[in-house]
Amino acid sequence: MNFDDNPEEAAYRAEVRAWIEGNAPDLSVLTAEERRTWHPAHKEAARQWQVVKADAGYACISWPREWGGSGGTNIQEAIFNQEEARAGVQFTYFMTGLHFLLPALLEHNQDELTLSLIPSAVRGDKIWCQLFSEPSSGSDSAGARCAAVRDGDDWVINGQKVWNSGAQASDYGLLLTRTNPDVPKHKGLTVFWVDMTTPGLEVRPIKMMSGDAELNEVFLTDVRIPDCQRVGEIDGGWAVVISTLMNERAALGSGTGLSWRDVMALARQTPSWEGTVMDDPAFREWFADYYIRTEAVRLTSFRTLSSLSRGEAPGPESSAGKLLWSNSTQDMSSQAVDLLDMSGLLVDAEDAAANGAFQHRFLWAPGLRLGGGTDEILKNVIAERVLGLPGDVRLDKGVPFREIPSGR
Amino acid sequence: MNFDDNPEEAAYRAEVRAWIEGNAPDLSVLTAEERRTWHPAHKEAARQWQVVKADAGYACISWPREWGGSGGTNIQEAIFNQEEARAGVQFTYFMTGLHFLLPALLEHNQDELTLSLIPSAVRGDKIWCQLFSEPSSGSDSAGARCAAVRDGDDWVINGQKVWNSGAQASDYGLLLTRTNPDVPKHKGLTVFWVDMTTPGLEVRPIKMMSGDAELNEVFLTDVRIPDCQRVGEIDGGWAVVISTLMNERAALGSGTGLSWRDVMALARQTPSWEGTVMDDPAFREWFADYYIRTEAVRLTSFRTLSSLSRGEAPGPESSAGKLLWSNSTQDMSSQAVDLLDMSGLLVDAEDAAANGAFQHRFLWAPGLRLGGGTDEILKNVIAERVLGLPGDVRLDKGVPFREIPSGR
Amino acid sequence: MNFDYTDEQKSLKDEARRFLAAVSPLTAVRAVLEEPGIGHDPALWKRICEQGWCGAAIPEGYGGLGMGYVDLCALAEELGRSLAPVPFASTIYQFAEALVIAGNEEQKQRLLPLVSAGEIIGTLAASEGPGVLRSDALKVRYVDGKLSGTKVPVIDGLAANWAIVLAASDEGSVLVLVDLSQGSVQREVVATLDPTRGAARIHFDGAAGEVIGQAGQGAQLLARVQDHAAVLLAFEQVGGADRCLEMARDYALERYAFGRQIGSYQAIKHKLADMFIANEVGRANAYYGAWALSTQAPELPLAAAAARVAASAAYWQASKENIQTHGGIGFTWEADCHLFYRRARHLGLVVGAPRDWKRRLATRIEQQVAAEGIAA
Amino acid sequence: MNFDYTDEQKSLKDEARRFLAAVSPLTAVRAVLEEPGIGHDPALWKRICEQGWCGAAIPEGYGGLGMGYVDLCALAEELGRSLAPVPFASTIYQFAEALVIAGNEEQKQRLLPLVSAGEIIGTLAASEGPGVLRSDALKVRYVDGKLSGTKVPVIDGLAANWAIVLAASDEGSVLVLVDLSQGSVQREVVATLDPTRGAARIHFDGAAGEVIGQAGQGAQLLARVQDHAAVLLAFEQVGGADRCLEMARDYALERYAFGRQIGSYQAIKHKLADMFIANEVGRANAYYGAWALSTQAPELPLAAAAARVAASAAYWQASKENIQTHGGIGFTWEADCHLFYRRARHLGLVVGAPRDWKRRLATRIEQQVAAEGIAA
Repeated sequence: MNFDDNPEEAAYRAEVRAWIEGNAPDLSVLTAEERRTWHPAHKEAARQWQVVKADAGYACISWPREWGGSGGTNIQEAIFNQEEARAGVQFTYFMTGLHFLLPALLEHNQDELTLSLIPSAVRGDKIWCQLFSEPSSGSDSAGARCAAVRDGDDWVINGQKVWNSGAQASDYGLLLTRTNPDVPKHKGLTVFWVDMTTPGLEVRPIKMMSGDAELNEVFLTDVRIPDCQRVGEIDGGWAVVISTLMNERAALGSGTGLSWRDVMALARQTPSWEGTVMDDPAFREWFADYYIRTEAVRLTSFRTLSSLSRGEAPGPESSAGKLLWSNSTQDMSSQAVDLLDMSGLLVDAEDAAANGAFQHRFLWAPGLRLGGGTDEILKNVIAERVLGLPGDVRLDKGVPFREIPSGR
Repeated sequence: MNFDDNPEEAAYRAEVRAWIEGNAPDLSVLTAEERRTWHPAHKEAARQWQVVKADAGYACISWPREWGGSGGTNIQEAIFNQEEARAGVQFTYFMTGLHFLLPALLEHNQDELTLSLIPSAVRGDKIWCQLFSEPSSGSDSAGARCAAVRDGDDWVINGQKVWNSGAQASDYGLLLTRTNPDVPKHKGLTVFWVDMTTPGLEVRPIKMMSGDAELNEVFLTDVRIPDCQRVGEIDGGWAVVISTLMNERAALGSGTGLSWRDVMALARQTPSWEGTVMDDPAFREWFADYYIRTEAVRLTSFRTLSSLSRGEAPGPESSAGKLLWSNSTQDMSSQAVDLLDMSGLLVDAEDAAANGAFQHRFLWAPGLRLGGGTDEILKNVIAERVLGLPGDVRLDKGVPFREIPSGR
Repeated sequence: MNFDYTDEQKSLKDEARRFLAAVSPLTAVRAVLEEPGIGHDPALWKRICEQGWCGAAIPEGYGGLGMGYVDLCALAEELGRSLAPVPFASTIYQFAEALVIAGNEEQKQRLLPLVSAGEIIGTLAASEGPGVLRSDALKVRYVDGKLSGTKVPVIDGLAANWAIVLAASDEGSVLVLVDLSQGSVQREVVATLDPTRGAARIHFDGAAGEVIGQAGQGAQLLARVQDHAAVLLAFEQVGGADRCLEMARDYALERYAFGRQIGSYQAIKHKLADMFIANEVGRANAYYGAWALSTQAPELPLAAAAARVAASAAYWQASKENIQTHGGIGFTWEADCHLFYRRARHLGLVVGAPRDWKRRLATRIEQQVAAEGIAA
Repeated sequence: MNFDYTDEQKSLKDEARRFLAAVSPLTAVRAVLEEPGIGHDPALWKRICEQGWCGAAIPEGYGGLGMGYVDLCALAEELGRSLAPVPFASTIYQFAEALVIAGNEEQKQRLLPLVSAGEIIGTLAASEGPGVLRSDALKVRYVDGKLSGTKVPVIDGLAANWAIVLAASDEGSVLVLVDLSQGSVQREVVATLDPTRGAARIHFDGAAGEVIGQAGQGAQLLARVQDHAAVLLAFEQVGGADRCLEMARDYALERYAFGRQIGSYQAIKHKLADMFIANEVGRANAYYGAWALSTQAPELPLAAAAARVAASAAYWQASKENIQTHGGIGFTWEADCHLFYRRARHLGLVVGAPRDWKRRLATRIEQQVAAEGIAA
């Protein structure tokens, strides 16, 4: 066990730290308003940084060179990410495409057309989104109803998608469709990539309870795409879905956002009966419990990395990491709001402690337990894939898709 | 809402308090050893007290007079129980018979033979036990395999029972048998009452993890009993089981044992970093959370009583009470042991704080979450009967009993 | 002994539920949410005042109905269920109760009839900044009959005509009754986690005010007012938590996943059972609080703290697990789940956070045990 | 970076598991349980000593193998899994570590080779009575080279030949090395929650002892010893917790209720998933502790406290929910579940209860942050 860098790792870290210091964008020139995610100025700064990284070979460090990557190791990529986060220049716009979708796409399609899509994504010129979930099938991706019907060399697609993160600003999407409703549900799915400007495709942002609107509904009406945009086999789409979900859970398991340091800073500046909240033994016990959980998320993501660096697939420990992170974040945001007492109600940056970051987190927290696999689905994953317990009793197994009860 | 006695209730309370003061047995003449439950001297003191109560009409206050009761109200019975507890003269030997089993027995059988069994139970001369659970059917009472086969006017019984509380000291038992394995499991059960000295019936105490041995296995080998000992209809035993389970959960929902006062006393006598544990803010927050739960158990049992006094059946809120009580008791015993730090390990009465009562509770606590309905079963009860959610998917529904998978 | 509402109280409660369902559907709550800064629904407030609810527990001698606190608890439970966006809690549970507890006869005669008639909106201003309220470190001061300093957040602080303000004075802490219409009072909206309940920052710049209750006893009087409010708020919390459970139950019956109602999965069944249990803990402790409040029993401080701790925990659990049960749809702005999540936190903070009340509870248990020791 | 055991360490661990499965099955643990007062299995202890495990992390210069702490952690994990009823933790994690940390060269030369060779049993005696250990209120005193007073409970206090005792002296707290065979030491068995790990009350009646480490620094030295012990104990806890999860999983696959494996019910599946998550939290923090211990990193005090808090919580949850998963059978004396429930609490208390370590953790986080501030 060694949580230190070895000499090569330390050298690499020093190299990228220096490079980041010399090349990172200066976000301080943006106003507070412009610094919010999805603000055009913020997005443009992120895009420019992506170009700089791509030119220097830091955009997709662990990808093979033939995909436009640098052929580096997962450890190197993780070190770069850590240093990027340390410098405060980590952006989420390209994560879905570069970490979840494109590796899955390239796993199944290696043709020239597919490869031609990659450089623009690596440079941040094009953004990708996932078009899997549907209104009647949230946790149950295989329950997709969006219909793709063959018409000559084309497919004609009708249906609706939902919870599509970033779709309002995306250029391409990976789309899950049903191509055969007469076989059991996992066996009649096909995946395509689509240009988001294709006629008949309409994106409508969904306002979330936090007031943000980066999730969307996507309506598809007689959308026509050529068969060459199909990913993997006809009716073989489930394999593509699985690839992306594995990538997604590995990424989410590492946790992001406010950390124990932020909570500690808040506690130290908030008065209590005696001294500050940080001096309160009840808070200190809570804080110790919270700390070991967030540390576990961080340390478990290192273990995922150890597996990756040995060429193994990320294990289901990343499901545990995602559960821990989302639940302890909700608990933390609740605690942070409460320790402010009545002032915890204030949300505006100018009124609220820590510029309202904890209140914003409090309102986002319910979503963390839903996106990227709900608590309930992830516990099933752990029970079944790690512990080998039986699957839930399935009433839909082997049943033709159109006969599965849906309550509608 | 009124948590005070009304004038009649207050008068009744004063009357029984005075009567108990004048008539209660003096347990201080017993040694510490003799004061343990199931010690012959303790049991004899309990029996004598039961006789005194029966003579004065306080043994089964709410039972109708024709059953040997006093025709009083449930509120009166509750007041008597509270005063008995207050005076430290409440015993558990007769509870299973008088509160769970005999009311169910009398609900189904009113013949002369049955009625003749009652007076000895009311006076504590005879103890009753429940013979329902089996090794392969813990939570699933309807899965009983113990076979009863008709032979002329008799039934011949073979099988095994387990977790029979107090069977080692009981005179009679209420026995659940399978009389028809070719129909779905709830429909082939029959209940009998048995004399525990019947030939072929053997009781073997089970030592529990706490070291106590008041639960038993009961083996039945060619036990022959006449049909007149049948309770309810042939193959109609499930109705009898339901009656006793309802009575049991109503009783368990009110909670017994160490209270918040005992924990508080322990905290006040245990030194901490500053002052005692009771002065520690972290302990105080835990204590507040524990207190509201135990208060809820107490207050919810009053609401059960309100329902009873209106002639309504005890609602499933008693399942909530039992869950709360058993889980918060395990939490409390864990907390109590921990606050003693290393000395929490000591178990002997002469070494341990509070005579080792908390350590004994700590070792009993896992059983509290299992006996009288496991956590899991009771949550199903609440979900299904209170909230109206669907039953679990059942693979055994409508399946002949002998075809249900059992893993053995 | 009787551990439930009386039949009359049940009728009152049923009637209130029907009334609120008609006049305060969640669309009305949402309308307030969507209009930043409005803070309450004046038309709805007028209709509620017309029902006479403001005077429910105010003695008849002061223009009220004198129905007693348990009736007011029944109304509070229904107001909590409906999320009615009105300044009822500030005006009735806090401002009016402060007058009842601390006001002199003249003050009561002057103001309680106006409260009963729904002619004024009142509030109580204590919080000054982040962290637990410490009455020994108040920055708002009351000197020579004048108030100076800033209170924030003050719930319904913009809508209110009158406020009772906790301030420091030469004699110690003091409650000060202030007419908010005077020029030396400046108010501005502050945005909070629950926009359906307005809040303000109030600057007092030498505003005239009169002492209510004994000077130097402000903190103690405030604690008594908060005990009353805690019980009444607990009923709003229990009402809201129950509705969350019902919403989750209904959705679990309606929604299918993997070919089954999601309510047939034990993960959902047991989650809802846990919500039910937490709500029962809240309800049981709230009922006991109602009894103690209505009889002014010596157990009131203890029962009020227990009710607040239990009901705050229940509503938090119910409101977050209701969202979780709904899945992604529950996280949207359009779904109603977040209205309850917001209100749950609002109610959990308005007279102080649970960590504060847990400590009050522990202290009051100790006091109760000490008193028993003396009595025995 | 490498966040796992090396291949060599994995082999060591596998070998240890096979060895312990052969020599220390649960029937051997149960034999100690059934014989009150015996406290450990001397034959098993002898076999473990013959493996050389006692000297695993002791430097070669003192007769040890000098394999390093991560190897010792691997052995600890397997000892914890097997519940081996031997005085390994007292002798190696506490007594030997105290010598390594505080002993002078002569003391190390005299005693560490004997420890390495398995020729002595040592223990550390700190606790004197109920409640957290307060080094400013010790009743055992060390005056003119003599110890007086009572320590209870002392784990392996009856089997041990030597003890290191925390005592008060004129110079402040001090660690005192005592030969327990002398006549002025009286010992008696005390019964504990885990009879498979013996404990004693030890009376010192002017027993001769020598100071180890600096007089006046006893409490600080003890804290350092406890940090080492906390990491090693965390591995025993993680090993035990993992085995509980495996037992529960196996039973859930084997047991049928209502015609289905109980492991097919989400209530059981999610309970086991929660146990898995808690164990992962324990394991991740324990691994970090192992790294800090093996490198004597400045993060050691922080990492040790985190490992202890996380591993104690994991084992408690795993041991109680393992019983729950087993149902009634899990509550019997005959079933093995309670052996783990008892050991979990034993390990959770031996160097201080979680409430103590949570506070140490908070303090050490503050110290770490302060140190970063200075470094940055």
